Amino acid sequence: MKIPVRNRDGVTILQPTGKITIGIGDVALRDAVDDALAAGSTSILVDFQRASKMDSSGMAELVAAFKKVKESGGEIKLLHLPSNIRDVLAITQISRVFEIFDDEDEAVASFN
Amino acid sequence: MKIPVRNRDGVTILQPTGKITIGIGDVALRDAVDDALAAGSTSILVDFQRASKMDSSGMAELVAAFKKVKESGGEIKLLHLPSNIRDVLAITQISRVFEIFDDEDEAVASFN
Amino acid sequence: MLDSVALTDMAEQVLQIKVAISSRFENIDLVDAVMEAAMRHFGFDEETVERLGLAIREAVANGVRHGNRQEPTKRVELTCDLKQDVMALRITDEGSGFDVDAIPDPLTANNLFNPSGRGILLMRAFMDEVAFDFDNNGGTQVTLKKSLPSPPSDAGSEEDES
Amino acid sequence: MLDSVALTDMAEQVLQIKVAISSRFENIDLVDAVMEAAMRHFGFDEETVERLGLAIREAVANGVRHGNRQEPTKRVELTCDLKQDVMALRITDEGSGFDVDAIPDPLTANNLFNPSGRGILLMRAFMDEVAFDFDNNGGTQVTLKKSLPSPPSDAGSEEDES
Ligand SMILES: Nc1ncnc2c1ncn2[C@@H]1O[C@H](COP(=O)(O)OP(=O)(O)O)[C@@H](O)[C@H]1O
Ligand SMILES: Nc1ncnc2c1ncn2[C@@H]1O[C@H](COP(=O)(O)OP(=O)(O)O)[C@@H](O)[C@H]1O
Repeated sequence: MKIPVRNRDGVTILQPTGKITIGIGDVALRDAVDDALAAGSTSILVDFQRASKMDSSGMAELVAAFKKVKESGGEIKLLHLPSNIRDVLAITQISRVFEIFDDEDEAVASFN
Repeated sequence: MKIPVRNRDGVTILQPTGKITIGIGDVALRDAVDDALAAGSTSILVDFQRASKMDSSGMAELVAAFKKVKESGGEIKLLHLPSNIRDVLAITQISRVFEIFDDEDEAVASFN
Repeated sequence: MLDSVALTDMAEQVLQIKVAISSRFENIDLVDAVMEAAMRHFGFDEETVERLGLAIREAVANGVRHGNRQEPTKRVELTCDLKQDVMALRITDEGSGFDVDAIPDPLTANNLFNPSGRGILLMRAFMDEVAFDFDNNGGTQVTLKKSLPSPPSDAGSEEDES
Repeated sequence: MLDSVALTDMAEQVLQIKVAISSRFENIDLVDAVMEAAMRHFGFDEETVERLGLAIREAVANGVRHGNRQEPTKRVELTCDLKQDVMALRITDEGSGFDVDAIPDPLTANNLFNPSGRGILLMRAFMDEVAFDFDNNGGTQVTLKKSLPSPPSDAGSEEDES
């Protein structure tokens, strides 16, 4: 599974599809973030509109991504969280770490 | 589960919902046909638009209904069969017994 | 859904589902719901899931009604094994069996209005293999087998992800 | 879905589902699909099915990854029993156990970036009861329990029929 990437006003937008879970979806998310960093992106937005669920392995990749992007001097933010994913990110308090948006324009504009 | 009944131009239209299967849906179909006959209907149309599946118990009630209605001098016909139900009525050759319609106007008009 | 790697390696895989219910009609829906979900995961398309699900319902319903005569202390059990590229199901009850050869053919003109006999017909229509065995205590064991669909090409497997 | 009669009589009912898988990540989806279908039948609403499904995924994933270290000859087994008004799950693996008390709390500031520890947190957040037992051979047995929702009033149960 390869995560689609697009660019808008200097922001790299990743849009994972389906399950961000152990074995496939988690690895795809990691690869997509690594690729974006390798390509020099410092503004990364993950759009979860088409994501269906996320387990603890997906969450592990999400916090790992936060750390990696921060260490490269960039920022990573989240967009369009479905209510079930919003729910588990709240319970695990991961949502305290990330800026989370419901509107793409706002999210893109928020990077400086 | 009670099957909704309406009347149009002297035709009694029954519209079973969900599963016409062993234990509930089959009994509901039998009761609805018995009630229609008791009320003196001789033109009965069963509209399967909202039916989701039918098993051999539903089919047994369907052929029993055909017999009962015929013996009372009436007619019973079928409308809007979903493809899965159409499929199993073909395999069991029950569809050879019934007049089957896709259009309600046509079906109603067919009862002379 | 299983990917093609999983299907190739199926020989060494264990994938087994068991469902045990007491003999009440409404419990048949549980078996149906569980097996429909499993069959989707195995890669069967919706139409086939619907057909195989009906065949399974008929076997379970026969165990509940004819075998166990709806006695709630008696069980119907289903075991589903995925082995190589075949889904093999076994449905057992605690009844007293029956004579398969004595079941009238529901497709002859005389029997078209017969209320019974269509369950086994549907099992045979939708499964690759249908067999009945009767254990010493009399219970019926129905075996149903169906080959898995061939694995989809990688290009066409996008929809699994959701 | 179960009607209220079925729920009342649950004491004498048998409703059991078992799923056995070899230790491959993609098989976790089978357990998830089967259990989501079963939980819908038990009357849990969609949001709860989602949450309980995730808790179950985490327990099974731990068995596959930490317990059995993805050795495909080792199995993870789930057993789900509906008794009275409680759904009781048991998930077992063939691993060598672990020290539950040594797992760091994933909610302390220090551990927020720790990749691990959230699975057990989610099980505890969503289930009424979570327990770990370790058998003599070392395998882990996770017990998860959740009360069934109260039966819907007859008036509100229309949607079951489809
Ligand atoms: N598990 C069983 N135990 C006892 N008798 C059975 C069993 N399964 C089928 N039968 C017998 O075979 C007959 C035909 O079964 P089937 O084709 O499923 O139709 P139906 O269940 O509608 O009668 C049944 O009427 C019953 O007499
Ligand atoms: N079935 C198991 N067998 C062995 N170790 C386990 C098992 N389940 C959990 N563990 C241990 O407990 C830790 C915490 O588990 P968990 O909270 O699910 O988070 P994660 O799986 O993301 O690490 C794991 O990292 C592992 O060390």
